[in-house]
Amino acid sequence: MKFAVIVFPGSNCDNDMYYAIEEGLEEEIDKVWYTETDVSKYDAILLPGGFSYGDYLRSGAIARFAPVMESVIEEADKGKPVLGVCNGFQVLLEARLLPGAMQRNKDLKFICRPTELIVENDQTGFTNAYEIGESVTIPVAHGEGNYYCDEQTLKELQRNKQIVFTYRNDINGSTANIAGIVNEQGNVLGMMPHPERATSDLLGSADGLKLFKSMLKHWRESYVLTP
Amino acid sequence: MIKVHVYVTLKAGVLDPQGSAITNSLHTMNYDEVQSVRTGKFIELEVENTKNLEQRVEEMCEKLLSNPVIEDYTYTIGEAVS
Amino acid sequence: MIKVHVYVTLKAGVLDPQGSAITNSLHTMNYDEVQSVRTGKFIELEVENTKNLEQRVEEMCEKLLSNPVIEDYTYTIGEAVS
Amino acid sequence: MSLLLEPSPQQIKDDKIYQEMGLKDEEFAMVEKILGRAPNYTETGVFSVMWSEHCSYKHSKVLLKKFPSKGERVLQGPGEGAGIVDIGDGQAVAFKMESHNHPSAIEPYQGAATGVGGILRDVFSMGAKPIALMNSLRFGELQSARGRYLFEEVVAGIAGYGNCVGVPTVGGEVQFDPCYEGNPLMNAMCVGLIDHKDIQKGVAEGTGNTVMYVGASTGKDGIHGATFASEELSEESESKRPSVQVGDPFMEKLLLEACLELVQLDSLVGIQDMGAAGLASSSSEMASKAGFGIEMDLDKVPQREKDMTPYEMMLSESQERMLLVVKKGHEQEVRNICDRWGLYAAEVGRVTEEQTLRLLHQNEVVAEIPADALAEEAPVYHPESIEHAAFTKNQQIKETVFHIDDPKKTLIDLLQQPTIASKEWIYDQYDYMVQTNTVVQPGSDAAVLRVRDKNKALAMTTDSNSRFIYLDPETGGKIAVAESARNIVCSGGIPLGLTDCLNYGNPENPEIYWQLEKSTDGMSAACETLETPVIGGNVSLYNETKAGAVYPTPVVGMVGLIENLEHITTQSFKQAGDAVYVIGETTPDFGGSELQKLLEGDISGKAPSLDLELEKHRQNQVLEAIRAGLVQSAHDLAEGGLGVAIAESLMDTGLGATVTISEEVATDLFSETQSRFLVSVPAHKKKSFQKMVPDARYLGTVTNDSQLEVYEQSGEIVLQAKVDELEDAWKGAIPCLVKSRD
Ligand SMILES: Nc1ncnc2c1ncn2[C@@H]1O[C@H](COP(=O)(O)OP(=O)(O)O)[C@@H](O)[C@H]1O
Ligand SMILES: [Mg+2]
Repeated sequence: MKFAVIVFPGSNCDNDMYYAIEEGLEEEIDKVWYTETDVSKYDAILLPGGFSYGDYLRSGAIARFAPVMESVIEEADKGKPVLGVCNGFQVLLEARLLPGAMQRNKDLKFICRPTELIVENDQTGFTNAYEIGESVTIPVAHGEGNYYCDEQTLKELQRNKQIVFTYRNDINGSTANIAGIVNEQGNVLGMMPHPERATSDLLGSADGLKLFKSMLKHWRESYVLTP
Repeated sequence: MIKVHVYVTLKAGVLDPQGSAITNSLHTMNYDEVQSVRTGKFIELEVENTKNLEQRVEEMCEKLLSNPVIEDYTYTIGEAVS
Repeated sequence: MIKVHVYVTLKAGVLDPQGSAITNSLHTMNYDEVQSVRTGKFIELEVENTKNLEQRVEEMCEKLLSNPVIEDYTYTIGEAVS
Repeated sequence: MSLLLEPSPQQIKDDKIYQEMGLKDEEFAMVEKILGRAPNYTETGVFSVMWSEHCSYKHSKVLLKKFPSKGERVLQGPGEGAGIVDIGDGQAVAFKMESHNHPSAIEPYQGAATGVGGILRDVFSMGAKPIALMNSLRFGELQSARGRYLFEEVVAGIAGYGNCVGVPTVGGEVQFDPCYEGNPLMNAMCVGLIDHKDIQKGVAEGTGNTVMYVGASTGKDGIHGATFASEELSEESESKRPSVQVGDPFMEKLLLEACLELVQLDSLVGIQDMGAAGLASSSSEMASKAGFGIEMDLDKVPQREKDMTPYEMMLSESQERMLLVVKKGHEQEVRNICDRWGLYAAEVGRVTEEQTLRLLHQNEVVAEIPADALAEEAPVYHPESIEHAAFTKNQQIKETVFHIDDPKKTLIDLLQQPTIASKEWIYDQYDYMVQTNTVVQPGSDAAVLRVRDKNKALAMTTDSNSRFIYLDPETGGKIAVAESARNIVCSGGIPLGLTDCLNYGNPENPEIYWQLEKSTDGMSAACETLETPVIGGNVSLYNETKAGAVYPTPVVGMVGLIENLEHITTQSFKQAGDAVYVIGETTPDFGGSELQKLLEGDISGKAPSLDLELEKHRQNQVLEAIRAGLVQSAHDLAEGGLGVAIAESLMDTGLGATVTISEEVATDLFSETQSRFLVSVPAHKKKSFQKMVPDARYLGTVTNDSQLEVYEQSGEIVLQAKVDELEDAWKGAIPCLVKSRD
């Protein structure tokens, strides 16, 4: 399986994502510069965490207009898996690939800590290696992870089982404790916690690796096995 | 050169954690007359006078300067200066 | 209730990295007419009508709403409503 | 046109305008002698900043020379952006600490943020990739609104900058004391990883080579207010008001990435960041170090504001800028890399044979100064030194022995002292995990980062107990170094070397100078014995307000090498049934202790004594036991003594402990005797451990009932507490102080 991790100016978890795939998952991955205009040759696209364009104006707002995003949006529309973590999630929201918006954490402070998440949906191409209701430890590190959507959107998210991860405890004020959501088609996942930081026990948790394993399994099932 | 002022505010109904924090601080500082505070952005642009200035400013607001999911915007276009 | 609008801007000469980032972004989006962008804050207060309103608003701006080391502020006091 | 408003050389001399820029009469005379004429306004400004304490170390140079700075592993000692120490496999670690006290007192968020930015550039300008940030902070006791504001904003500024750049902030230390109320300290440290072959220097050599400027444009930031002849320029003074330096971490991130690519170019001759005294210091130092000169055309310097004068450009401390020297003809290689990162690279000058810093502006020579005169020939002072009255007095005070009625309450009170309390409120705001190498997160004695693809790790810590240094500068200086080494050793590391930041009051006051002298003596002695060379550092003097000087606060930043990932050890107890030992005897040492501060409201008396040979011996024992795989957890005994150390080892573990102490409850539990360690050992390894560390004293065992129980030899219970209760007190203290309002 061939992954792309997009590098925007100011991305700073691109290397971590790279290592998670190369060393953790042992699959192929390229760093793709934000000026590239074609990402169609990849099997999955990863938008990493960090502070693209300094997070100026609103996090993700400027990156959303980077040249590479047109192709990312096109591939997402075609159904290719796209994972946005932290700043990557914020970019997906700004690009309207996912509903809702991010606000500053309710305490107005950046928070960095290992966090307990609940897997709310284990039927997605990102979570098939987890079990529904499973509790996993994956760290967060964000200043603007307070997910907002209006009531109607929340109902839709619930109805379509688009809520994939929730925080066990309210850490940032997010609507319905939402930590990660997929789009209706299920191929675009945005999440604030960092699975790429939880890929070995030496770092405190390996619970994040299962997410990448899920992506691999899903890809093998949907593309490799079907002739 | 024309000065354009853009005001970006949170939509009604969207919680404003920063606004609440300021309200609380003002209350502890004994400014009890303050009922509520909402925070927003104030963006000053210096723009060359072009055709369709208004339309272009509106576009910039829609596309980049505000996020319509949670924000509203207004703007004023100033007099041309030097 | 009276609406007070406070505009907080960076003092002249103080670096505004956010403004530069917005300018660059607008340029890549082909809004070349934009010469420069400065960012600031827009704060709306709802205040009960008290004596010395103006003086008290000024104090709040000095003490909390702006950082006098790097920021300036202006404000407008609206008509009393409801 | 603003040039016209600048005073003439004659006016500068006659009206002593140089004094407002900080030059003394005799220093001005030296300048005249060096130039053979009176300096003009720009030249006077350049001399004044280069000869300031911050750049020239004129009051501390003599003392810094005493520090041992050599060692087998030292690849780069003091003198460059950062010192460098070999860690094997062709790799090395570069690190440095620097103060940003004054800017943080004026504008805490930006002051702290730009402090972090500056220290990062010191490290990546050496060619090293920054892998970790640390800090050391001092504030008042959070009793005033201003004090809390400073604390909150400094922490937010460190977080705001470091998090954005993507370098983890993995630890630090913070003390609260009334002496820092008006003058907080903010020291930042950066650690970088580098391959030997990539080590760069800040040199400008090779006649005709090109001087290039990369990064943010130059504004009027940070030009010192006092250096303006404001009266004469009153009509312009408003627009010339010096503005606070504002950091742009996004620009820093781009600059960092670009520099790490630039240092791979064969055509790069030298690189140095524009830190304090900006363009003036980077250009003159690079030229002086190489034995060449630089001619710079200031019209080519990227400028943020219109009509900037040469004086302003040379003295500006705008952030996120680098000066490069590139082989002539290879400028395009630099431009290509910079373009890719969206940075502008300007050719601003060239290297000259003649060892002069020559500045051109609008086709005129506006300054011509021998480069060495600025960087090397600054005056050196040997200030007068008089024993500090506080020391004299405190040496005479008889030891107090405290008696405690309710040990549990005392323990809880101590755990709530802000200096001891959990620092989670702080490090929760720092991204300490980015780059995914952080193996031991903040909260233990030292932070530990793995070295990717190698079976080794780096341990790092910052330490200083300024109360001891105030009571007894020499002993306190030794303790600061020893405590750092202890923290490294407890993590399983071999101390490699240290960087320091010397924060003191006004050195022209003989008593302050004495503190500086004695404490650096103590530090030097400890460095000799513990084999930790000083590979760099920074001096911050004049930390005073009307209320007086801060405690003498030399902060030590130490890095250690953990040679095998299996040696990584933390302070937390691991498993019920493990045996708990304390290594080192305990005597009643309460001078400067937390217990004394708690019970008497202030500190007095003698600092605990320190025997360096014994210290070294014990550190070796602990390290040996860890490396032999006998130790589950190790923690040094510091503030609050054994009682606090045991409590800390229990936090967040869900475990408990049952221990037995002697009849001297206050001493045994809360004395701050030096050179002691708390370790836990698996039950089946007790014998081997006792053989290896015969002077370890068995205290009891780790239990799984989440209770701390302390007994006397007689079997009588001294203290019984739920760990939850201790944890709540310890974790709640700082959030509670921050929230409290007048
Ligand atoms: N300013 C700070 N920034 C980050 N971490 C901090 C800070 N202050 C303290 N810490 C962390 O809290 C823990 C306890 O610090 P401290 O009490 O100074 O330990 P010690 O006495 O063992 O040096 C350490 O892991 C340290 O890194
Ligand atoms: Mg310690």
